[in-house]
Amino acid sequence: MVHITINGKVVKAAEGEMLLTVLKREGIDIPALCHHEAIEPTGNCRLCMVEISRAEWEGWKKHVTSCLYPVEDGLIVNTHTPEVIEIRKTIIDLQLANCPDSDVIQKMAEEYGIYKTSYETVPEGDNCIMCYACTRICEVLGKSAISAVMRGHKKVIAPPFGEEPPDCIGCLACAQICPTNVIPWTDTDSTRTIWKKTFDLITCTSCGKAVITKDFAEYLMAQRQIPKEYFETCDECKRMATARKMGEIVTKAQEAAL
Amino acid sequence: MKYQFEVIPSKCIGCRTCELACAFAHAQNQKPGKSRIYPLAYAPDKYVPVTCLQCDDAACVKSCMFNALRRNEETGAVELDKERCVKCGACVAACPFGCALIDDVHDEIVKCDLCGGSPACAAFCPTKALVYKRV
Amino acid sequence: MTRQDLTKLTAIFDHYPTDAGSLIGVLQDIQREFHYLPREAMTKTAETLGVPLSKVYSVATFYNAFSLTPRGDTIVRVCKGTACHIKGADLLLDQLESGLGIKPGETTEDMKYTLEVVNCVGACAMAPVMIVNNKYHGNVACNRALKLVKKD
Amino acid sequence: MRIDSIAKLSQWRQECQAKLAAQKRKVLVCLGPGCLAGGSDEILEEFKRIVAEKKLADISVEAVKKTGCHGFCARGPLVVIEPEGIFYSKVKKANVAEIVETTLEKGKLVEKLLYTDPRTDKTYTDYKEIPFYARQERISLRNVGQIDPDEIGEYVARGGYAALAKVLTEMKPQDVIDAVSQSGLRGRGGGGFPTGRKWATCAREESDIRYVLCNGDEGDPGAFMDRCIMEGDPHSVLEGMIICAYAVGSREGYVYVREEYPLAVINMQKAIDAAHECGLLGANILASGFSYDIKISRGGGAFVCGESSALMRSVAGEVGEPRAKYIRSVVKGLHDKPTVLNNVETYATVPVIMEKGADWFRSIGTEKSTGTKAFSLAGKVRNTGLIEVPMGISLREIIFDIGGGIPDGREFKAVQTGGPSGGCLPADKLDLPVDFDTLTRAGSMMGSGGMIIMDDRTCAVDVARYFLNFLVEESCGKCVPCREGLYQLHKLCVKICEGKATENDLALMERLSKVIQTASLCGLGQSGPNPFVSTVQYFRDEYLAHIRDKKCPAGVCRELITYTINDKCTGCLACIKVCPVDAITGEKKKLHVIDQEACTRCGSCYAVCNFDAVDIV
Repeated sequence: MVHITINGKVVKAAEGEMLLTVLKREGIDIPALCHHEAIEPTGNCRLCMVEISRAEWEGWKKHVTSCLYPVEDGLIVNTHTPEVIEIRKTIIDLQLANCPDSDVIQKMAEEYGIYKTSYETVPEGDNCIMCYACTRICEVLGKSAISAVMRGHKKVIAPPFGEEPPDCIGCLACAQICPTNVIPWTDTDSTRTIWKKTFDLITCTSCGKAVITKDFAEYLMAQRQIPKEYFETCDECKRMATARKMGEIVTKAQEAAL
Repeated sequence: MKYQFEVIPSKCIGCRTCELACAFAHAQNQKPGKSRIYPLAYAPDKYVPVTCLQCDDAACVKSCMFNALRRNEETGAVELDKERCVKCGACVAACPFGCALIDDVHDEIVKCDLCGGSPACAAFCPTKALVYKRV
Repeated sequence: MTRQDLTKLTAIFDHYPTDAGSLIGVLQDIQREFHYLPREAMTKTAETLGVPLSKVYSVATFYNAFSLTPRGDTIVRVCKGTACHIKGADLLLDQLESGLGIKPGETTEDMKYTLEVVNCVGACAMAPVMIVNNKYHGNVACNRALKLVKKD
Repeated sequence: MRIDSIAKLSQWRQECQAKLAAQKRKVLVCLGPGCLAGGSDEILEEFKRIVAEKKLADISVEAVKKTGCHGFCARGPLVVIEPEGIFYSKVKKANVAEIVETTLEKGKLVEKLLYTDPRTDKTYTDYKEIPFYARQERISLRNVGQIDPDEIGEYVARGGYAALAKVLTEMKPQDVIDAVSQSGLRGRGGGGFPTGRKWATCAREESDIRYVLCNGDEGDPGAFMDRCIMEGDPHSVLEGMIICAYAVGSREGYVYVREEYPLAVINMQKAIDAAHECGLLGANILASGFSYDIKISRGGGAFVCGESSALMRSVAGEVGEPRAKYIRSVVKGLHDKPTVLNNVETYATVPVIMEKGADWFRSIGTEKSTGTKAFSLAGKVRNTGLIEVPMGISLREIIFDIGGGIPDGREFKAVQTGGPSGGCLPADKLDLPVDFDTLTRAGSMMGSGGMIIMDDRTCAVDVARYFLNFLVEESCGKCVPCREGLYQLHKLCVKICEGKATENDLALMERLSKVIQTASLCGLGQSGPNPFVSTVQYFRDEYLAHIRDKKCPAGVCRELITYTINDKCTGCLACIKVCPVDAITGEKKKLHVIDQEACTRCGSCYAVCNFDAVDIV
């Protein structure tokens, strides 16, 4: 257990915990776009920056991304100094120039009083903020179907050669985790298309509703030993089946009691 | 596990009070959530409240690639850590009883969490068809 | 990919331990052998080293050393280091661009010339520097640039 | 031959020295990058051919040697005749026969190839007396330009691997670390971090594996000292690394060499193989029980890989994206193991410190920046080349006494140090002593030692634009302040160069720079705005001239200037031939005219005109 001072208040935290986790627990509002508990922090978006200092090092202070700064005993943290606010505003301003059409960024900008970016709008912007959440989550799955391609300002998230990613299983984890919702996908009754790759969907044998892509089901069967039949019907039909099965048991029990 | 959730179908009259209680217990920003419990008719006028059985070797837990589903040893519930969930829907597809659900209203995956130890459904069930008790 | 190309590839793989750590070295050798990274070679690399294809592609597009398109017989590289910049490397580029009819990074249609810019080759004392097929030319006056290329 | 004892090493050294002494006369041909660009490889072949043909008495073909960079690149290709040290400069292939005949056969000088100082008109025979060399003190460059890098015997003859022998037999690992700490040696790669402290931290970490890496990814445009050391004296780097490995307890390491230096890769590999063969590298070095092995990792051409965490990811075969370093790489580096990473020049310095002692090293340089530092002089300076001088020497001494001042009668304007992370220092900073801390305080930095000298024909705004463009291309693209911030900073700078900016834009750039510096993930972003910040600090008027008057005082920014031809034009057609857009018309011996509509203001006509007939307005 360590003690840290957050905005003047002494708070307890577990050793090794990341600062952002503690700040969130304390109910302090820290913006963070690239942070997600299911993936390792990487510090791409820089929004969760806070100022740290220590009583024993007079005059020393530093700005760190709280998402990957492990707490240390005696740390003094300030989350809303004018410098910290200036950093956040500038980053959001830059992102607004980069992603002018993103609702998430627009809303965040408005919260910081920015209604129009101070910079020139990036012409080829695709509203991706390059947080790598998608590539990181795909890596957790062990698939790494997509990756960051090129470098610097030309960097984009893309499948190899910009074509159908051979390793993609159509699970949608990337699209779902995306903080700015810029990974498009479409479902028909029996297919799903993402990253230009079209997948067959398993459709419920009783009602025909889509359940999951075949590739994802096969992946779960192989990786996590889930029986094939679990994927054959949709959740609603499975509930009905459960009701019927339980009903049978109840009926049998009642008949037996009579 | 110190507690057990018991369903007594013979007492269920299909009044759907549990469904309502569940939705309100999981309201966010005054919007009721999707119910995690459904009294379903298996025969005319015969009902079974279908909800998560908190299976020992739960398929939902096994299917989650991101460790977002973990058992609460205190309440016995398999709880979903929303911070770790990416909404891939593996658990929804994998649960053999159809008890992991997609909540379109709040755009999240939901499943019964036994309300953290005091399930609203059991509290409101007028016929005591749902019982949460210490073992 | 021809059988001969595959043999070349296998020879490259044989030089390295089959793990992710060999990726950059393998790609560099492929680049040296084929003067670019053929797509099939990248796929084979991914399979052989057990690395996701996306990672191979990521590495191949991140580093300047790799080219994803075939390059010309003569590679003309103009150094754009600081010393070369202030000593007029832009003028060399102007000459080469108009003389060869291509922009940096491009290859002439007849596959004869590829024009590239590099960030400092460490011959700053002789700035501006250009390199034609690995032959260094120092103190290049702009009116000599094209002649040096065509001579080779 | 395997050298498995100290006695054998000494014996071998004596043999090597005897072999060299037997070569009465030697011809050293510089194959450094500058001379090579002047065709010195052909000169070497020509010497070998003629010497072999003539079968001279006191010189054999073996005594015609290639060396690494001799330093005085501006006068290249260079040929030195030993033992007299006769220094021939600007040698052409056609001169070789004459040198052989006059100097090697008759013992006379080829006067026209000797160096004459343009300021004093004094002609020098022995290179050691030339002001360019006389002011230098060479430690890390001690052998560069003096030995054939491919011959381990020549390195050994000059005392090579003696420091390693001393370390392995007389010193404990902690003694080595203490000696390095006491010497005050600081990292020559740019940051100036105390080397001894780095080694001590690594040695202290509990771990089964530790790595010792060498950073040969000399990415700073304008710096080439590491290239010259790797090409010209690779064994000094290896010896330094082996000593470091012994001190911190490492068994394996890598030299990360940039792809753009193919000869450095080849020479380092040859050196590694040779050291292996002699038992100076690999298992049980000098029968001491200590083992250490080095592999080469070729960089892929990415400036950001000079950053330690990016370099380590690159060595591991990954994309060179830095990682946030709240845990330092010396604790958790390559493959998450404790790792020492130093640059080429630092390692090359270590053996000398081990041999001559920490106190000797401390006696050179300043109190906080001890020893010497290699610099590469380039840009608008007469004596471009590679030098090594004691720390604390002034910029003026480097640029004017050693560098020979500014050519073509132009004025000194600024010196750019530290590459893209550094800054520009103006004339009133010329008397500053060159050391790590002074340069940083002045708004630049030592960096790896590249010095680009600029004259009044260099535009400060254009220089900032150049570096920002470089950094936008070289940013890895991972974090927002660097990727988006530098991109916007560059855009705004272009706007100034085009005369389209307002003073508000300048203010915005200054605010943005501060955020990029504090909020970026790695050193590239954190120092990225420096070239802008330092030029705006010292050349604000020039920025304002672009903004308010829409003028580029240095005559560089294409949108703000026009080229015209005055009546000095002789009608020689040179400019017409060179104009890439055919904007110049005129006939032979008649005044030429530039079509301003078609002109792209590239300045090619200005560059080729021999009659001062092109004006920049």
